[in-house]
Amino acid sequence: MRIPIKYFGLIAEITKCQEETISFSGSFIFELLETLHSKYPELKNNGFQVAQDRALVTVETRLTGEEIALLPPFSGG
Amino acid sequence: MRIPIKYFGLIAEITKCQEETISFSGSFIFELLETLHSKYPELKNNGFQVAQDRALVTVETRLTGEEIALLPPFSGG
Amino acid sequence: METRTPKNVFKQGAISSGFIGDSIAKHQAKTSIGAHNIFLGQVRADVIGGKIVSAIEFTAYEAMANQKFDEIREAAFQKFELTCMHIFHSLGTVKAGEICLFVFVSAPRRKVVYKALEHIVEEIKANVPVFGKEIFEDETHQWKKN
Amino acid sequence: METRTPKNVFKQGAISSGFIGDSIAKHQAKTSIGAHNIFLGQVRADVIGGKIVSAIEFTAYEAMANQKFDEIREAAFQKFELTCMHIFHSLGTVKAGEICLFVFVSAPRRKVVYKALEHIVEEIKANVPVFGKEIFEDETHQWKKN
Repeated sequence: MRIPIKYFGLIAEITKCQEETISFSGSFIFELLETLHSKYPELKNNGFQVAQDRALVTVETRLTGEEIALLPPFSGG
Repeated sequence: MRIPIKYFGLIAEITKCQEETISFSGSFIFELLETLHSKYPELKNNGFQVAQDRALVTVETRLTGEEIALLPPFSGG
Repeated sequence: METRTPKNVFKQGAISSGFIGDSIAKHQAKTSIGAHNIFLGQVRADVIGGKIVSAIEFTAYEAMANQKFDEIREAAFQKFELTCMHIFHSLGTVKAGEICLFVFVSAPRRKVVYKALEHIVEEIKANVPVFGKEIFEDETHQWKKN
Repeated sequence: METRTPKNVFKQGAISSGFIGDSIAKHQAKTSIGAHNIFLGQVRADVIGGKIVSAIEFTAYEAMANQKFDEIREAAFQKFELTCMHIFHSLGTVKAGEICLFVFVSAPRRKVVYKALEHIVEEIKANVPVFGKEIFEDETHQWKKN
């Protein structure tokens, strides 16, 4: 499965890119996160939430192939 | 004692004036009100508060000779 | 005895949107402010007994009202951690759709401004001797009740 | 599935006082409104570790954010009896003293607007994916926390 991923704020600083597409054989968010943690070890030290298709999901959520986003703490307003 | 009296809103409509000075021999607000009720019988049907020297007072308050005001319900804003 | 002279809160006629915009702009120099909260009272074209309110004509016991506004302002500064506070109220005729009350509070952080603004507006409504005469389109009137 | 396209809440750069004044003016035609309540978020020149914040640079997950703003708006209309509601948020650089969030609610009567405004602002702060980067005068930065 090819999964489009977006990064924001501090997370985009760590990944040094705002979006990328990752080829990946797992089925769950937590598997994807393992792959991303290997690729970007510094991610481990920073809290973030995960969205799939623009809605927050838990790590046990099944991947649908739709857009994933890694969202650091919100700080609007 | 000569007492300056101000009327506002609906009360000024009843008295047909916005202020007047009344010569008066009593000592308390309730005595002044009796006089005003005789002069303006229609006052009896309308609620109002009384201020002396720009502060609300009760009918048992002693007159000081300072300005009295008859204030119908507040409706600012 | 109160010796300082309270500020005059009253403005003749409606409070314009330009005046409100300018008041907001003036706060850009105050860079410790993080949150503003503004209340605006607008004259409603209420239908009462089949007649439409076209305007409210405001009168006030001005000396007492300005003193009350001053007390409300001072008490609010004591009670809430505010950077600044402004209150303006119309006198005279304000047409339906126009603004007759403008209360503006500012603080470093937002949590305080909600409570402060509500408190100030409710105090004004309850304790300031201002009287609104609702003028109908046929020029009859009735006295507004809050 | 959400099929309607949500409104775009974002504006590039600061929200000007003139824009806010114009928004207020536009409501004069809505004569069933009796009360407006406005929240403005302003960028603070905070001092952090001896350095002064000169601006905040906002980014957002725009597609999700606009959907969230839309959900917040629809839920607030369900929960509170409001005549209208407007939300604008800045993207890009907003300097200290400038406005980055403008929330505007209006209703026939005042009691509802206080609660509605606070509710909407708190929902935005908690649930909308917007990210503020605090830029110091020496051009270093840190990520804002709400």
